[in-house]
Amino acid sequence: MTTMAYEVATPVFAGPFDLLLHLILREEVEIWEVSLAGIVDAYLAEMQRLEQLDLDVATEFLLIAATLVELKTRRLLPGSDGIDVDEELSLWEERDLLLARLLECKTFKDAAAALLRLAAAAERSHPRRAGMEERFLALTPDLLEGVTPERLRGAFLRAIAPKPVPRVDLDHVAPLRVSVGDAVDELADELPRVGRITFRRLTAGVAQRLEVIVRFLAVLELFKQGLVDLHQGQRFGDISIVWLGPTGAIALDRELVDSYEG
Amino acid sequence: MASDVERAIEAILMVADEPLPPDLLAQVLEVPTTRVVEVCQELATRYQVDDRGFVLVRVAGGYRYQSHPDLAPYVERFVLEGQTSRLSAAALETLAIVAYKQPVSRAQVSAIRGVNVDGVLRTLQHRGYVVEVGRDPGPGQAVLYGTTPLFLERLGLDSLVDLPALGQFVPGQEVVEALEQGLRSDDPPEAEAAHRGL
Amino acid sequence: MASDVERAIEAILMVADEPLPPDLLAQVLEVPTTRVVEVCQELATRYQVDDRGFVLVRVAGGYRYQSHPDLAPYVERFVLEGQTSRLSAAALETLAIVAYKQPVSRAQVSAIRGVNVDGVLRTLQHRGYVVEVGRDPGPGQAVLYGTTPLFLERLGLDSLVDLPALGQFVPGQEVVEALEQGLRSDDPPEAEAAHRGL
Repeated sequence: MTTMAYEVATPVFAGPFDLLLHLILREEVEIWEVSLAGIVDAYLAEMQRLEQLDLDVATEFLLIAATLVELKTRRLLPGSDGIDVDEELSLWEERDLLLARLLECKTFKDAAAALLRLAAAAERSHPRRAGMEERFLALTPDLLEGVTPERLRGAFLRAIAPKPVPRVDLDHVAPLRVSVGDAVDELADELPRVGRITFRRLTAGVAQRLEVIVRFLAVLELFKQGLVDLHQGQRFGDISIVWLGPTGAIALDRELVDSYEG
Repeated sequence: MASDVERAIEAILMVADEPLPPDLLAQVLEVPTTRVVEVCQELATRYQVDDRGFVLVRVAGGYRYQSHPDLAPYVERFVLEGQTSRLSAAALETLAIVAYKQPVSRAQVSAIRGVNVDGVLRTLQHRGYVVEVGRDPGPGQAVLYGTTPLFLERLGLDSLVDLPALGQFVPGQEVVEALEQGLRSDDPPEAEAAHRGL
Repeated sequence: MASDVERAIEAILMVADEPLPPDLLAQVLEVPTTRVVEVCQELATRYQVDDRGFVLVRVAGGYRYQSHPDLAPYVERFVLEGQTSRLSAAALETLAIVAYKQPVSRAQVSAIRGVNVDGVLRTLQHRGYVVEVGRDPGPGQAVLYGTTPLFLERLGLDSLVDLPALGQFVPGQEVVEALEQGLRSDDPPEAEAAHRGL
């Protein structure tokens, strides 16, 4: 029953919104210290801790991470004139969408807490279930009227027939083996040889959006570790990646690298 | 103002489904048995004076609430009219499982049906089709259920041996067990107490 | 002197094993439903005034006797199997979404929670809090889910109308601002101001 594993079993966070809500609202008291960069870092760090994610959840986490990273990138990369208004708008749209989903998630989180309080109050009372006194039992209608031994047999067979187990059909999903860790390794092998490359070219052969995101995260990871420099001629223009690290084999700080697999 | 012991006895008797011996109540409430007997008598008198539709009686060595004998005609009408006179498909399946797999525990029946069966089993017990027949010797000592002579009588059967054979299409024991296992692993410890709140 | 209707209702509720809808009582007693509701309210008040250890409540669309919440410590000593099994936070949030948005498809619930909810929904179905209530008429004919009377019983509610209004849980301005701030890609205004000030 592999489908049983599809519940997220993290002790604290039941999903990506949960985590994001926590990260943002935790900072509530020191609101001026809330920085998107901090949230992105904490988000990525938390993702690393999650082991055994199912594909749906992993994708959801990644998409949110990608949106956050996209937002963050605007701060990291040198801003300049020539802003593409459409790109700018669509980024704001995504941000607002994320905000709306976070608000909805928070609403039901608080509603759930209220239901729990109701249930706790209701639990303090116990219902009477004693039922019929003996003297009335003889009066009760014969519920078995019309039930033949054959019908009983039929009912038993129905009861023990294997129930269709809801199964998530993943056949239509191309087998993906994307991990940011692998992508980082790949890039650390490839980049010293090419020296300079654009992100567009780096991902030219990649069809899956998920894989593009993973590569993007890997590039950011290398940037964070000071192994590459990033340049962008204009906002939302092509990003060029320049290798800064040594040319030989390098020791990557694997601690920081997300290592789950999709 | 009613005393705590008085109110506690009312509360406990209200949720009990069989007569409660005074010494059991005394033990739970940590008061002498004589005090329990005294309070129960006072309560019974109070209900009478207040002209309530129920009475507190001592029966089979214990105390319990029951409907006032005066009101039997109304209760009878409720029993005859107010209750559905057919077993639901769910109830029939539950009864069938008890019949074919007896002695069987509530958890086992629940695992096979994939839903909580507490309410259905209670109805079947009230109707006299199912009884407790013993306890599982294993850990937990779960109550085991079986069918009654009334059940056989209503189905026109002489004995359980006369239940129709299940035939060749019955999934083997291992399939049933795998199924039970699967349902259990889905929701293992809660299954039994599931109806007890969130 | 208590009326016959009053006493008959008391008697019948005493032998019932689930909440009794007022129209069922009305039918058996041959009085208008409004009268039943009236009498039940009077009875409930009477028990309260008399400081009884039990209460008469309306829950899941019907009336029933239950122990007074004050006396939970005593009753729980008696009801040994009363161990509650709590639902996980994930299950509870899913349940809240189903409760407020029913009929709702699995995909809709999943979209709000941002995670796959198959397993959680199955657990809730298994526990009898959630059932399939129909199918989306649109393409795909997704199964739609809703809550059960058992869910209402566990929450001590009479009907879905009694759920706390969802509006009161919509995050306040300060939370919205905190979230907005958190997702803002520009420098926070304060930081900017501080910067300029220097």
